[in-house]
Amino acid sequence: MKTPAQTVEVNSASKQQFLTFCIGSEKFGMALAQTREVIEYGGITQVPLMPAFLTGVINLRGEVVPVIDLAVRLGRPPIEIRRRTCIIIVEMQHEGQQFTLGLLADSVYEVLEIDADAVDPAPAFGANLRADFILGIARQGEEFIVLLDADRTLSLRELAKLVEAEFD
Amino acid sequence: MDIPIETFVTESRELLALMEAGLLKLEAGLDSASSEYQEVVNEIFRAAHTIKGSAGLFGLDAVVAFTHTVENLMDCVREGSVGISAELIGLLLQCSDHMAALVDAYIQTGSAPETLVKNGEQLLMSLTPWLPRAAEAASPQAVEEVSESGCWHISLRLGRDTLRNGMDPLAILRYLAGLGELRYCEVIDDDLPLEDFDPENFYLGFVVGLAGPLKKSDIEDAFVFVRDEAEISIVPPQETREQLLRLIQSQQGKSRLGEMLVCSGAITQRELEAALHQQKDPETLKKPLGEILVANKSTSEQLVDAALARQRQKNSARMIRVDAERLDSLINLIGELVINRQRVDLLTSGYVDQDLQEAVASLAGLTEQVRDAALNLRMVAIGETFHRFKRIVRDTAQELGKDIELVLQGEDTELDRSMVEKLTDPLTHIVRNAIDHGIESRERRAESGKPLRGTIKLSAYHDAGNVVIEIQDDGGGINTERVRERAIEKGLLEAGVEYSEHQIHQLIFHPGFSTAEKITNMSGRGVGMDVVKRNVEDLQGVVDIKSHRGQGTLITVRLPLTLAIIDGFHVNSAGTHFIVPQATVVECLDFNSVRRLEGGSSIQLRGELVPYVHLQELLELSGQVNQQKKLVVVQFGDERAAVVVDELYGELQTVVKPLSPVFGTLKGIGGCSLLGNGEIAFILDVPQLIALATADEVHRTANSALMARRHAPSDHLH
Amino acid sequence: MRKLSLKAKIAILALLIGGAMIFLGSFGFQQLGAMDRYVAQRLGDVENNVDVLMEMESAHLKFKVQVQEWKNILLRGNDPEQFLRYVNNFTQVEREVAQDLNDVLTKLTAIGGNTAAVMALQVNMQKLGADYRKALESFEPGDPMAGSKVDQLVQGMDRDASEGMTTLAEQTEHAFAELIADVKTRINEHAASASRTYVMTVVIFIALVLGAVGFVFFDLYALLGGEPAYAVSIVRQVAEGRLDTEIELKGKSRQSLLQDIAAMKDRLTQIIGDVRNSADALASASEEVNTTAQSLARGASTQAASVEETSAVMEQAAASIARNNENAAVTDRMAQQAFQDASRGGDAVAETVTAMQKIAERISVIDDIAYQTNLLALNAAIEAGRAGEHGRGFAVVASEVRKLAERSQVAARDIGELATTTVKRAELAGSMLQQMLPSIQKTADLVQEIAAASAEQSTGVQQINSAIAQVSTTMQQNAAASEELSATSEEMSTQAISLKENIDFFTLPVMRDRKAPLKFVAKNPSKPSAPRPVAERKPAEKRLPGALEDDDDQHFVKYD
Amino acid sequence: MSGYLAVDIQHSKGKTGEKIAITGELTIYTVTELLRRLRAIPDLGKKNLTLDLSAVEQLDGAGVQLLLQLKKRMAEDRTLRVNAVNPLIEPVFQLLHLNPKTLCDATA
Repeated sequence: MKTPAQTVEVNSASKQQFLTFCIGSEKFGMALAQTREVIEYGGITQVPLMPAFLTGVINLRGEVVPVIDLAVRLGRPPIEIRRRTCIIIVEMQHEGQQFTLGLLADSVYEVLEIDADAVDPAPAFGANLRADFILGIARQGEEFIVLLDADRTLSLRELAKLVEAEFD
Repeated sequence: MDIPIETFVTESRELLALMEAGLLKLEAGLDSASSEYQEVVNEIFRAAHTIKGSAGLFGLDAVVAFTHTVENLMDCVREGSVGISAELIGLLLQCSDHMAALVDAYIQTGSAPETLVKNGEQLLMSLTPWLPRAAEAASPQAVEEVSESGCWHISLRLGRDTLRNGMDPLAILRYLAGLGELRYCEVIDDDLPLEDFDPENFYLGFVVGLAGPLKKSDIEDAFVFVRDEAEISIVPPQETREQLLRLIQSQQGKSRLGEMLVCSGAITQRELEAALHQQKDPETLKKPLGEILVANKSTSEQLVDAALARQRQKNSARMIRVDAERLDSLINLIGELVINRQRVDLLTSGYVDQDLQEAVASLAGLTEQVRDAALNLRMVAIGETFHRFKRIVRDTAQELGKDIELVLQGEDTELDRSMVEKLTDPLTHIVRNAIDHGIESRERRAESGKPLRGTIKLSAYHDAGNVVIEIQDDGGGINTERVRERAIEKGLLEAGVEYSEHQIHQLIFHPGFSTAEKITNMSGRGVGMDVVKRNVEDLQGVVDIKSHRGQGTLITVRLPLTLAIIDGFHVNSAGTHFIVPQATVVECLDFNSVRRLEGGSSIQLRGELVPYVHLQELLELSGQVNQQKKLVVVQFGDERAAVVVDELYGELQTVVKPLSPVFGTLKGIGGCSLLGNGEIAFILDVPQLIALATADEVHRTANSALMARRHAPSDHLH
Repeated sequence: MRKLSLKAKIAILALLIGGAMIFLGSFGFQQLGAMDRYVAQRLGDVENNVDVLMEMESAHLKFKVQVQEWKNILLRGNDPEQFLRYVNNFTQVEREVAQDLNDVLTKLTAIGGNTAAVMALQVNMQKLGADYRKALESFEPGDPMAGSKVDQLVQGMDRDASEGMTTLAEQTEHAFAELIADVKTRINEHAASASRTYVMTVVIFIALVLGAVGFVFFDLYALLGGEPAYAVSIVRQVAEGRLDTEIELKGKSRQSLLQDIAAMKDRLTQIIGDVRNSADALASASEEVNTTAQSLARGASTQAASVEETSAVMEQAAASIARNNENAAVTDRMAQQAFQDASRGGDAVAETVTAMQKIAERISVIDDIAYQTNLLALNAAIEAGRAGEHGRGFAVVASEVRKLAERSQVAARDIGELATTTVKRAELAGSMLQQMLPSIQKTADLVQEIAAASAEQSTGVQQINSAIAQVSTTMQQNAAASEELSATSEEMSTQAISLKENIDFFTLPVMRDRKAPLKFVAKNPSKPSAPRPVAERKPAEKRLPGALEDDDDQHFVKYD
Repeated sequence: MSGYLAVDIQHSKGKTGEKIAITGELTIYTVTELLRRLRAIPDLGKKNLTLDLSAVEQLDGAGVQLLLQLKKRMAEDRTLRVNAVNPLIEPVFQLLHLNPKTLCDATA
């Protein structure tokens, strides 16, 4: 029920900014509003007993930030670390409280201003990706950019559940 | 607003707080003969006096006028011409409030509004019965003057070479005689040798009684040329001592013992330096300055104590409100600093430049200090907060005509300033509720055969990465039935369903839920407990309530050590850093050297069986394994367990960072922390760990029993 | 006894004699003493008897007087006074006689003589006396014929007294005479026995001593083995070198002096004989040596000359070798040069490669930087985006920066690729050079080998030269040596001759002279190492075996 | 130490004991010399000693010390008395609260 509303919203604000990045061969976008910055990969401390998608934690200027392997989260093979691997720092709201997450990405492209018209609603299938993760799909010349719904993809409650699941 | 008045304001606030505390102490009932009583009374008096004085400086006439009376009154109390009574105390408390109000008024408006002044006058009126007829009784100025009677007692042992150095001791004595009246002079010839007496050595000593309006430093000047090898002790006359006492106790500004003593003239700068110097040398090291001074006969114990007392007042009274965010950012910056410092270390380690290395080293030292300082900045003892409740309890109790004693425990439990602030309101609610609903009326108590005086106990303690605050009353406890009914009325519970007492009690925290019939001004509106709950949860804490009908209620607020600084014990297992809360560490052992139970996963520790867990296995850590395993024996409550790790790094103070909620409840790990080098360490949640250990133990023993049957010896050696 | 040295024997002998003397002396002395004592004793007896005798005589005498007196009284008795006087005398004498008789008696008894007679005498006397007195009473002084009448009265009365008296006297005299005789005989006997025993002992001792002396002498003689004089003469002869003298030996005592001297003489004779022979041999041998040495010397000198020539030739050879050796070295150096150049070229290429690689790295750094700039720009863009409208302008800048960054990234990549291709080329060149290198190396090695070979040659020649030098020196030494040899051999022969002369000093028994060499040869053939070069050198001599013997031991001497 | 000899003593035996009259200054400059001389006096302190300070114009700490030492040196039941004190040096005794006659504490 969310998706149509979203498209409507997108339409209303005719232009919206996204940060585009790629995981494997796919290109994704995430609303700029939720991204804080992009940093190079490094200094990750693994957290014991964590599921695969929780790569670990990093010390981001004195702030301990959990890092999530988006690929795993999206049901793809885990990202292998390369020179260009980087971490996208995103800020999420949870129960009125803000918290920070890091996302592993193979590489980051740019900040894109996407015209609402260029955004199609998420296809019911085909994106081999949970539909509710998708905000929409933007056409960029030849290629498509999957615009992720961070709130869903990185829903703290869900993540926490997954973690819980790990324990028992 | 310019700085001096700023300081005046903060100071007067402190002083008022002091006064209030003092009054409450008095109310608690002190034997008017006891020194403590005197102490307290003096305290209050001095507070008033100082406020008056400094107010005068800023021309806050109203304050001066008002305070003057109060001061006089206190003076009388001090002399004992006026006895303390509950009523008087009540009034005085109001007075202190009024003074605060006045001060604030001045700060805002720069003048005292009529209404306030009126109130003040009324207050003063109500004070009159106690006031002595001659309002100008002992003017505080009297204190400052030095009484003539009594004399300084100077004992003087000059160095052997005094004469050779061309000093004539008589000259010194003459100088003294010039200063004041030489009451007595005793020549001490004990050291005069009979044999091989060298007439050019000086063996004599003098004990001189010198009377006159003198300052110690004046006297000391007499010895300016000989002091280096002379032993000189200057004991002030009785009066001067008392006067010094007062001076010290009414010390302003100075917060360091030495400074206080010096500028009050109890000791001289030189004595202070000498003492400080002594403090540096190894065997007197760590000896408090006061002791040394007393040992050197520089001053009397009494004075030092007074100064210390004063110092304590100050330090506890001194609080500057700083936005926690600023502190946070500071801490973060310092974290960065530390990390960068580490990087610098790495970079410079290549170079063999001596100076560079030294510079880096000192930088390291400084950074550490800065970090610790910053971290400490944020920590504060909960005592301050607790003390507020004295007043609240008192007022509320009086209002409700209940007799209630507030017992405080673990006042020096440190927790994060920001939390302290956020904690005040909920605690207030809880306490009020306790007084209002918890503690029964005298009659009721009498009936139920309890002591008439109800008790509310506030206690705080650290509990493995948590700060626990308990509010316990010996009141009637929660009427579970009534709550049940109410709940059903409000449709919070379905009738006819069986609920555990605990579940029911939790309803207390439900918004808009109150069992009180009559709505008092402070409770029963149903606001409160839910607010409490929310506030606590904002702090990522949990609030829990336990109650026994007729026996009282215990409300436990358990807060994570968010941003709290704990003393941790730094260990490493399979390359991952961990921190065991120092409080829980019992001892460390070499894993291979302790006796382990065949097959099972327990060690024998002085006859006691202690289960152990391999942290690496428990947390499924992948990483190189050290053969030289170590054991950290931890204790929580009376539970014991041993944790097997690879490396012991030792103690360190760490800032606890909350784990992102993403991790949910991560078993065995209470939080994480940044190490100096920027790496992240996990703080072990000892209670959970122990639980796991014991559980693990059980299921392991089962396995290992099997394994043992398969290949016996190798098993217990992993 | 034999064991005792002559000295000891003589000493014993002397002792013997000394002892005998002492004994004899003492014995004689003692005999004399005994003799003397005996004589003294006997003389004592004689004395006593003499006394007795005297007393007897005097008594006899007195009696006569008494009788006379008595006559007197009768003749002259008419006168009274006369009468009285004579009577007194008469009594007196009578007393004296009695006295003497007593003495005799005592003495007799002292010497145990026969006293009876004496006593009887005494009695007679007393009776006589008494008779006389009675007769006298009848005397009448007035009657001139009174005397005659009294006389008639006493007529015969005195007879037996006087007779007794005289007999006794005679007896005593007679006893005395006997005694003397007896003493004489006794003494004689005694002396005789003493002398007899003395002689006996003396005789015994002399016999003893003679025996001892005899023995000693005999022994000495035996030791000498002949007359000392003879021995002396023999020795003298030997000393004079006359070894032909015969020595006849008395007694068959094996180890007499003469015996040994004989032995000595024989041995000497033998040795001298031998020496003489060998001396002869030596003389002839040295002759031989001398000749050979001279020939040797001649040979040596000729050899030396030839060696000289050889060395000269070798010198030339060495010179030529050294020359082509130098040439080889030069070539070698050139080859080396070539190789080094080649390899340096290789290095250069390698360096180029590494340099290129470095460039590539640098490029990657630049790439990184570009990337980071990119990130930065991105973050800037993000910030800008979050800033909303206010950020717009900034966003543009950010994107510009990003574009720049990306372009630089691209450029960097291009450069990188370029670099890599260059690297490839360089590597190719490098590898080619690498391939070239071995062949160059080979030539170089070959040249080097040649150089090495010629170097070896020259060294070889050097060695030969030095060897030859050594040879020549040895040659000269040989020549010198052989001359020395001949000199010495001459010396030797002279020595031999003188030796001979010396030996001739000895005259050897003619008989043995023939035998000595034979004995010599007979003794020796086993000794020398039988087959000798000489044998080959002188095959001719094998034909006359007679000469061989002679030669033999000459050779033997020569090669011994 | 003592540049010129500013002190001198006359020593005489009285029936009561010894008499020592000190003349000149009794100061750090002279004490050494003075002590030397006093030491020269046979068994000093075995007999009662009477000091005559009437001719002492100067007295300083060292001097006082010397006197006190002298006093301390006295054997039991032997006393040191000062029979005459020069007015010039009396203030010293006053300052020290010493009885100039007995050299004992005057305050006591």
